[in-house]
Parts: sequence; C-alpha cells; structure tokens
Amino acid sequence: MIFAGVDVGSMSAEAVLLDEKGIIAYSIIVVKPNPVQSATIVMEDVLKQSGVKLEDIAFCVSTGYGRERIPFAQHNVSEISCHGKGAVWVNSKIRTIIDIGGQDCKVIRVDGDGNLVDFVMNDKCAAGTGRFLEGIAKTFGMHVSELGALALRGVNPVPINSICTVYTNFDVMCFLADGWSKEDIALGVANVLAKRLVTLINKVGLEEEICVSGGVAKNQGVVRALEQAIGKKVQSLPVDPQIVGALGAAIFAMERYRILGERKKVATN
Amino acid sequence: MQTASLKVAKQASPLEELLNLPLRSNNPYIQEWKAKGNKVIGYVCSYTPEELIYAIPGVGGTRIMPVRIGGVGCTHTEEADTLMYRYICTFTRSTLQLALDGEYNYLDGVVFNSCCEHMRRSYEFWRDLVRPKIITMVSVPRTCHSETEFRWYHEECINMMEEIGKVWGLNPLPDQLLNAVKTYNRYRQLMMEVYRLRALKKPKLTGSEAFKIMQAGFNLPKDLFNEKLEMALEELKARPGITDYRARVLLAGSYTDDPSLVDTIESTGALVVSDSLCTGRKFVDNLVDESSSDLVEAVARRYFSRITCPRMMEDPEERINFVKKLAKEAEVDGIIFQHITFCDIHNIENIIESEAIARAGIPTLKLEREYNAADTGRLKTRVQAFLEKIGK
Amino acid sequence: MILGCDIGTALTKGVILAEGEYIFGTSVLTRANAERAFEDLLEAIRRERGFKLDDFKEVVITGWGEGRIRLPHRSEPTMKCIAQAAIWDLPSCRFALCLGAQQSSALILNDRGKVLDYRINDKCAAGAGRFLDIIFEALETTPEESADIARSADKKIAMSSQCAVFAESEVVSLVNDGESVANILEAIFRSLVSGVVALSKRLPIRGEIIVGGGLANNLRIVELLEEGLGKKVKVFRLGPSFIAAMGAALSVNGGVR
Amino acid sequence: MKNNSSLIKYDYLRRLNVTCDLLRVALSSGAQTLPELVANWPQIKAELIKEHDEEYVQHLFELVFPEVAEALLNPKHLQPTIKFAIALKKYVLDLGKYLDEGKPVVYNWPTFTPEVWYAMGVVPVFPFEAFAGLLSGLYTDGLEAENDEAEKQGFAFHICSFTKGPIKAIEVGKLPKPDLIIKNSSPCDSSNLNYQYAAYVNKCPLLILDSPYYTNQRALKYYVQNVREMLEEGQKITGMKLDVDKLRYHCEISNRQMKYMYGLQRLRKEVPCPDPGMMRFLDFGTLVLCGHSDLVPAYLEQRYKEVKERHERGETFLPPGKKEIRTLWSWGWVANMFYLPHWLEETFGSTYMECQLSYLPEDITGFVDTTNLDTMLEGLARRSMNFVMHRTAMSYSDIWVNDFVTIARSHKVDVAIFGGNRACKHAWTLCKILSDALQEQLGIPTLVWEHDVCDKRFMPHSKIKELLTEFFTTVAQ
Repeated sequence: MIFAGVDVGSMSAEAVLLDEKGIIAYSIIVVKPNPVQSATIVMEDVLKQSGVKLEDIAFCVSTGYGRERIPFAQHNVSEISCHGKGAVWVNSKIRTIIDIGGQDCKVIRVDGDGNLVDFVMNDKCAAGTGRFLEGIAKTFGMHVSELGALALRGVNPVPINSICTVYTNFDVMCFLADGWSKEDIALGVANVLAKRLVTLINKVGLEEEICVSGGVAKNQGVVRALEQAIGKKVQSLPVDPQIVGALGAAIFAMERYRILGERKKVATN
Repeated sequence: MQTASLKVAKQASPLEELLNLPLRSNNPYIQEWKAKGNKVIGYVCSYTPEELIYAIPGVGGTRIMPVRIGGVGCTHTEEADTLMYRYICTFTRSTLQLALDGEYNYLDGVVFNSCCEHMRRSYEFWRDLVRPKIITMVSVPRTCHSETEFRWYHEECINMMEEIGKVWGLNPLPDQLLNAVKTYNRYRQLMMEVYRLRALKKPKLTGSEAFKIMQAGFNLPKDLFNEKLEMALEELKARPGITDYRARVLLAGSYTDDPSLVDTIESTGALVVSDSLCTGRKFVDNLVDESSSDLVEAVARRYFSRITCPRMMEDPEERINFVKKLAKEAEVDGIIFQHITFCDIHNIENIIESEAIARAGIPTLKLEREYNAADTGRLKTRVQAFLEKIGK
Repeated sequence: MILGCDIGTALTKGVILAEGEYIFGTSVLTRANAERAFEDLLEAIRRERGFKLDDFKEVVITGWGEGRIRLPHRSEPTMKCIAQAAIWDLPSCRFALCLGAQQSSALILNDRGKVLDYRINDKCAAGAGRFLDIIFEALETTPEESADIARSADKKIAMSSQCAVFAESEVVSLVNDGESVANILEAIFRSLVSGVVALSKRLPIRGEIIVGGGLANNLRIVELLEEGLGKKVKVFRLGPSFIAAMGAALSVNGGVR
Repeated sequence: MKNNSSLIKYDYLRRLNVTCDLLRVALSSGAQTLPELVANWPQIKAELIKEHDEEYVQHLFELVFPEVAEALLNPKHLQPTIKFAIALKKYVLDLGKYLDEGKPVVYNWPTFTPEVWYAMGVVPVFPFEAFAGLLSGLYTDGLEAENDEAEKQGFAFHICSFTKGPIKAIEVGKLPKPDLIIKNSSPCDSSNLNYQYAAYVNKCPLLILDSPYYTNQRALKYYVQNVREMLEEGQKITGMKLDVDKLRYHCEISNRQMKYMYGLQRLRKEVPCPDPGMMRFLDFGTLVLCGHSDLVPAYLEQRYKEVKERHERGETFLPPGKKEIRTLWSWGWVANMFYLPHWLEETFGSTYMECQLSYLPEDITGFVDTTNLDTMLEGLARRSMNFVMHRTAMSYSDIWVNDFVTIARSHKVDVAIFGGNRACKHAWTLCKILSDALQEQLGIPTLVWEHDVCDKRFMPHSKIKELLTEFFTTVAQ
C-alpha cells in the first residue's frame, strides 16, 4: 500500500512516497510559479523515480501554502502539523522543530506521536527566512547551499544591524567592498538569522530534542549559530531536512487512510 | 435609485435582508430614515448609552438614531496613515479614512468616548477635518466600582443628551425614555436568542451570519431591527442546523465587526459559535432596569454593571470567568484570542485571559492581525494548525 | 571648475560647474564600493570630457558614500544639496522630493534654497527604489518600458504585501493566476507612490514641486505622484538622478545666487 | 549590610543603592576626565566596598556608559548630580528600612506625587523612573533582559519599556512583590494594562486614580474626590494612618522643590540658555521623589543657584564659538541615551528647552496650599492633573500642542526634535498636528524619529547620532 505527501512551499516543492516499510522515493524541485503546476511536476518526478503509478497511490495528503489547490490530493494538512509529524517519525526523540521556510519561519512543539503541542509563526517580514539567505547567496554569486560551509570558516562575524532583508543585502555588498572576507560575512549573516530565530523560539520555548527542518537546515553555519544562540544541541535528521513537511503529509495520508478504512468497516458491519 | 434598492431589499426575506444589508449611506433604511428628516448619530465605543440618544425627541416628531461607527469596507488608509503614523491600530485608521473619504457624511453627529488611546485621539481629526454638525465626548472612567465614578459617568450621559437635544430637539419625556429602554432591552434579549441558536449542538447559523446580523443591528433603528430579527429568528429556527463543522470555537479579543475575519476562521471548517467581543456578546450583555424611577440613571447603571472591557483597569477575574461561562454554554473546542496589531489593551488582556483559560484546560490560540483582512492565508494556516493541534 | 558628486547606494553621479554654469554630468554604478565608484566617476569624466582631478577648484561630495572617500573634499548634507538644486532649477520651487534607491525624502525650502523642514523614510525597503528593481526582475521588464506598460492597466488590483521580498513572490503568483503585467505594475506603482504621498503630506506642501531621484525617471510614477498630491510636479531638469550632485556643486560659495 | 536586607535581596534596589554611592564617590574623586576617573577607581572602589560587595561594585562600574560618566564629570553637571545621588540615597535607605520592617509594599505611579504616602509612613516603590529610567540611562545592560522576558510571554515590542521591564522585574525577583499598586488611569493603555497585569499576577489590589478627560473645575472636583477615596482605601489596605502634619511637612518640601523647578523653567527662556539639558532627566527623578526629604530641594537649589549664576555672568556651557541652537524636545528625553543632550550641546550647540517630561505650567500647578487637609489634597490634585506626562496625555491633544507652541514662542525655539517612544501611541496621533503647528505658525522644523525609551536595541545610539547630525547640519544653520 503506497501513500503520498506533497508539500508546495514558496521556494521549493517536495513529494514523498511511503509504504509500511518506509520511504520509497522523494523529489525536490524549485517551485514553478503556480502551486498546482509545481505539485504535478514534483509528483510526476517521484513517480518516475519509483516506477509507481498515480493510481497505485492509496491516499495523498497535500501541505504548504498551495495545499488546498492540489487536484490529486484527497486531503490537506497545515505545514505546521506536517513538519511535526515528519520530524518525530524520523527521530522519535524530537520535541521541538524549527522550520525555516522560504517565507515563513515556524517553531513547532510536539508530543511523542508528533502531534502539535504548541507553535508560533514569524510575522510578515522576510527577515529570518530562506529568502533572506537566498538574497545573500545571490550577492555572493553562489548557490544558497554553499553559504553554510562558508560561514563555518568565518572567524570575526560582521556586525549586521539593518532589519530589512533588502538592506542586509546591501550591507553585505558594503562589507565586501570594505574588504571583509565572505566567510566572516556569511558568519555574521548566520548569527543575525539565529538571533531572529531566538526571539521566535522564546515565544513557545524549547523542549529537547530539537531539530531544524526546511532547506535552511542544510546550512551548517546557521545551525551552528543557532546552537550557540540557544545553548542547546540541534539533532541532525537521517533524512533530507527539506522533505520533512512532505514526509509528514505522507504519514498523515497513511493514518487517515487507516481511520477511513476502519470507519468503512464499521459502516459495512 | 433609492426606491429601487429599497424594493430589492424589501423582496428578500427578513433574514436575507439582515444578512445583506448595504453599508452606511447605501443602507435603504437609513436613506428612508433621513428622507423623513430624522437624524443619525454615530458613536465609536460600546460605553455610549445608545438608548438615551434614541430617546431624544427630534423637532416636529422626528427621531434620532444611533449607529455604531465601524471600518468595514475600508480598502486604503493613506490619509489616515499620514495623520496618525504606523503605531495606531488599523481599526482606528480605517474608520478615520472612511470618514475622510466622506463615507460618514450621512451622520448628523458623532459621539466619542475616552475609550482607548487610539480611538479617543482620532476625535481631533474628526472634529477638525471631518467636521460633523455635532461632535461630543463622553468621558468614561476606568473603574466602575465607585459611586463617584458612576456619578461622573451619569452626568456625562445627561450632558451628552442635552448637547444633542439642544441642537435637534428636547430632552426626552419619561414615556419616551421608557420606550427607548424597552426597545433596547428587547434588542438585547433577541440577540441573546441568536447566541442561544449558535450554541446548539446543531447551530442554526454560522459565525459569519451572526456577525452580519450584529452588523445590521448597529445600522438600523432598533424598533425596525427587532421586528425583522423576530421574523429572522423564526427562519433560523426552521433551519436543520449545521452538522458538518470541524470544531466549535469562541472568538475573543479586539474590536471585530468585519465578518471577513470570521470567514477566514470558518473557511478552515471551524464554526464560531460564540464570542466575548464588545461588538458581540459583551455588547448585548445585561439589561436596563425598566422599573426604575430614574431611567437615565438606570441606563447608566446598565453600562457600568455589564461585563467590562479591559480598558477598565479592573476585574480580569470576572472577564476570565465570563469567557469560561460562554465556552461552557456553547460547548466550544477552543478559544481564539485575537488582537489588532498595536492594540495595547487586548495584547496584554489576551495574555492574561488566554493563560488563565489554558490553565482551565481549554485549548487557546493567540492571533495578531490587522483590522482589514489582509494576509488571510497565513491566518488560515495558524487556525488550521490550531484545529489539528486539538485533534479536530 | 567645481565637481559636485553624489555617491548614492545605487548610482554615483557627478556634475561639473564652471562659473556657476552647468557644463557636464555623468554617472557610474556604485556597486556598494564608494571609493571605487568615485574613481570610476573620475575616469568617466576624463574619458568623456578629458577633465582631470586637478582641473577642479573644489570637489564637493554628498550621499551615502561620502564618509568613505579618503580624497580631501568638502562634504554637504544631501538634503541641503537637493534644496540647492531644486531652487536652481525652479526659483518658485518650495517643495522637493527625492526618491532614491533606499530612502525617499520630502523637504520644504525657502526662496534662497534653505531647507526649512524635511521628512525621510528608511524603515524598510517597501516604497524605495530597490524594491522596484526586485519587482522588475520578477516581471522580466525594465524601468524604461515599465511606465508605458503600467499606463495600459485596465483594472485596479490590491497588493497586500508591505514587505518588498514578499511582494516579489506575491507578484509571481499574480502573474501565474493570469494577472496582466500591466495591472501588476500599476498596482505596485500605486502602492509605492501612496507611500511617497503620505510622506509628503507630513509636511505643508507649498509652492511648486521638484522631484528628483532615480524613481522619478519613471514617468508613470511621476503621473501618479501628481495625481496623489493633486499638484503638478516638475522632474529635475538635468535628469532626476543628478539632483543631489548638482546641489553639491552649487553649494560652493554660498550656492545659488 | 545584612544579606537578607531588601537592598541586597532585590537586584534593582541593590543596583539603585550602589548607584547612589557610585555617583557620589566617583564624582567627588576630583577626576575631571574619564581617564582620570579610571585612574582614581582604586580609591573610589576602596570607599565603596566599605558598604558594598567588591565584585558587585566592580561589575556595576564596568557597566556604566563611558559617555555618561564623561558627561557627568563635566562641571555643568558635577555638583547637582552629587546632590541628586545624596537625595536618592536617602530615599533608597528609607525604602530598604521600610521593606526590612516587613511593611506593605506599595507601588506608586509617578503622576500623583507621593507626599500622601510619606504622610502615612509608607515609602512607595517607583518602578517607572527610579528604576526603568535611571538603570537604562546609566548602565549598558539596561533593562533589555526584563524586556525580553516580557516579549517571550507575548508582550508586544511596542508595549512601553518604561513599565514592561520593571513589571517583569517583579516576577523574576529583582523587585519586591507588591501588596498594593496605585495607578492613574492616564497616561496610556500600555501602562494601564501593564499595571492591571501586575496586580493580577501578584494577586494584590490595584487602586485606580481615575483621570477625567477634561481639565475644568468639575473635573478637578471629581479628581479630588477620587484622591480622597484612594487615600481611604489605601489606609484600609495598608493599615497605616495619614498624618496631616506629616503631609504638611512633605508638601512644604515639594513646594520648595517646585519653587526651584519654576525658577529653572523661567531661566531656560534666557538666551543663551544657561540650563544644561542632561539635568532634565534627574529633575524628573526628583519629581518622582517629590517631597521625600530636604535633600530633594537641596539638589534643585544647587541646580537653580548654578544656572542663575551662569546666567548672571552671561556665560554659556557651550563649547567656545558654538552658536546656540535652541531646541524644543517635543516628546521627551530618551532614557537609554541619558548623555544625548550633552552630546548635542557639545556637537551642535543644541540647548534643551522643555519636553513633555520636564514641563510644568507654573501658573496652573502653582504651590500646594498647606492650610489644611482639603487645601493640600486640592493642591496635590491640581498639580497631578497638570503633571508631566499626565497633562499631555489625559485629555485632548490640543493641550500638548498649545503648550508646546507657546513654549516654542516664549523660549525663542529654533528647532524641534520629536523623538517619539514607539510605545507612546497618543504621541504618534498628535506628532503631525504638533509639527505642522510649529512649522506653519513659527517656521520651526521638526525632526521626527522613533526610539524605544528604555531599550537601546531598536534605535542604536550610532543611528540616533546619524539622524541628529543630518538634521542639525541640514536645517539648523
């Protein structure tokens, strides 16, 4: 029995196929402007990888900001729940998930079954989101994934005080012009991002174990800065942190299918 | 044009009418009312003793109707932003903007309150830029517990009546006062009936509909509204009732008259079955003692003895118990505490109330939002996650 | 000769005066490096007109990068420069706007070009030039053609995003919901201009209005500005970007006579 | 000092206590510059550790804003600041003793001056200025930690840090738990709700002294009646008795304070202004301590004497050759940047006229008639209704606007600075009205900028200097 989860975010879309034994396949793409389009492409890709056919999928749950518009999903769940569910599924000790997405940044607290205990979401400002790092990477003329390693080599972080992402980009250009090393700038950026995360984290509090999901989790610089800022260790996940949301959706698909199945039984008896 | 819109309105059933009543000067009944030479007075806060305005006999048998000033339908706040800077709440800026755009030109007068810092300080802009024929202030103390405060408020009520009276009419006679008081008591009782229908296992109407009815109540002469609501209630009772909802929630916090917030909440499958808002349940809480020999005083008493707004610096316990009581009545699954950005009062009050409510074991969600329903997607995600959190 | 130079966050502009008469102006990209931008500017001037640094009796510098220039020079506050240039361009001007890449400013001045009062907004990028660059990129259009496109808008749409970065993604999703580029651009311009209008109205608007700064190159923005202020607006004669540079040059020996 | 003493137990009290001695001893050490002060530190410390813990003293010394220390060493500030420290010390010791005796802990909002409480034998706590203001003005760590605590719980960034910090300080044990809180219903929702919250979480009564929305006789009568009821209740709750003669004693002290206050206000009209701006901040402190002891008027007498003599000698404290720019602070001082007025005097010759936190309308507030209880209560009530921050906030914004246009005229003001606390909603509603009036009626420019009064992170000092430099170099010449 195969279940699917698809997560359409503002920067990337992910799909995960799942059966009782575990993850069959997953795919990550850069979003197409239209969520339905993104969902379809990422789903086709994961099907192609695994050789599974769409009609073989018993149940599909969608999540992310495009979640309500996905034609082939029978049900949708908020990305907040999905990240919680997914993280605990891969590491049952996880109780707090810090999800840094393209536009949203969420701190999610869950119980042992991955069900929500509490959560908080950033206000409507790009500061402290994936976009923020993307902008910096662009300024450096490199891919966002390279920033992390760069920051790890930083020694004297640059002091960044502008609040607005757009201005931070400009500050970064100035630091470059003033002869700061990319490493130190990347470190400064990681630190300021971590600082912004902490103010959010403070609102719900932390319970260990802690993990970071979403694309930014791959940025070791940010993760280390975050660990220093909260004074706690962050668990690295055994799966690609970017698929946690889609994975959670797939798990919900599995659970939901069972519940519906039982309801049917009850109905038929 | 007027009569046309009137006809259209008249064809609809009383319930449909209340649910689709056009805003402000497009409201056919307000057009009708004004056409007869009657006056309309706007007010900004639930501590305005409405029935006293309604009781004032106008010149030549004309009447005076109070309407509550809101910000529904405000699409921009450019001028208001220029005047008030960004730290003022979007509700205040929206109402002011509507006024500057002439949306409130149909008002013959405006009654302000020393209600909250944001709203009270927009008085000066109304006075100097909007310039209604009458603009008056009712200074409301921040405690209801002392006779001195009550006497002050009582005097304020009398002064307000006289100020309006001396321009357009006389001071009301006892029977005129009694009629107004009876009408408003009836209004509150009927609205409580609406709350009863919302609290049923199978609620007879959605939260969104309830807010539209409340909105209509703010903008019709109460006698007429009562008439229509009585019929509307029969229509509602005849309904099968809503069963396909996902969760029952209570809405608390900042001023909310715009149904769009409730629409956003209900678009997740939740049903708003009750509220503790000054535009809702608090507004119709408590009745005036009709048997009193001094009805003006009795009216003032009602406003001082109803469940308080947190702008009153006292009784958090009472307000918490009030919310608990409502939650029990309507058997809610959770409570959504929302506040408009920069609303100091409900920002802190929501912390006090929600922490106490959470301790009592009722799930709560705190939402910060702008008055005008922008950013609905993110609000919706929060609400949906809340429902998932409480296993709905 | 006098060299007036305005080192902005996006462009570095230079204006040359001889006997108080304008003779030449040019600009180069700043690329966040004031020192290099200034050298590039001098190089451009040499290349295009053959003037060398020591041809200039005085070098006056203003703008974001001024503090970073090691070469001995005289510095002037930007707002003063704008006022000087505005009064030079239009003696009856009493209100000037400068819509820069990171900051918009509004100021009132007297008949001698003295700044009487001003307001600035630089809290966040919404409403600044840099915001537009992001949008143009997202819409795959250019500043030059954007004005005409916006004019052809056939309906008003509301932008909910205050944040420039979110506006970008909002714009992208609008495009994909089949919204026309024209309508989106128009909406963006309107929301941007409404910010500038609000800023302007924080001051008593008197006399005639001069507008400078890169955004004023966009005629649609200027039109909307006139609509919003309910007054005619004159774009700085030498090209809006040069307003502060010209003012810097004019500031020598008491500025405009 | 015993370790169970309140002045040790509660860090804010401890800080305030050490601060008084630190200021007095350090400023009396003969040092005239910061390096000299640092050189003298060993002797200063030796003096301080007679009473206080060495580590703590050392730590606090390292936290002092160097700019503040440097500024206070300036002759124009030196003597008054010492006198202030001595007056404050007396209050701190009285408070410590009072608390150690286990008497009821009373928090008092400063807009009704505390003579009545002294007359009951109560020594109230003034979280607002004595702690939030002074601690964030003197020390680099300020109240940020407490503000963050509040924000963790959901208090918005724009809830006033004047109250948010100290209220949290109670919860984290840096201030004693209140048995009674007294709060005017003005100036703002932010403070009202903060105090309501404090009363709720500490389960103590909150006495609301309701500020009417008008300033007429009826309002005064009403307000006096409220004061009476507050006192009745206050006596019931604390079980302490108001002594009329004691009240007269303390009112006479505060009357003497007012005499010098008004005198200073009048002298500020002189050109050049003989009154250094930084001292407004300490003046406010003495308004909060109103009538506590003879040492309070002693500070103001010192201030008045110096300023008057400076004026009579026709001298100015501005750097030689600096042209005076007479500056109206149309909001108020920035607590977390105590030294700002000094920096402005030194850099731009900008002198400090009045602000919302310094201006008392002498003709209305006058003096308290000490004939009998009634006359005293009426006098105190009238003063309170027209008190700094109360007069401007409790009623229509016209009062603030008219006051400041009048001041701008009478003080021959050149420019205005509206550095608005971001929490101060009612200020942001009248900012445009006021700046328009100044510009249109008097041609006075206003620099409008935002800060957070007790949290320097929102508007870093460097940024504030930038803004002010641009302003003064642009319009003020």
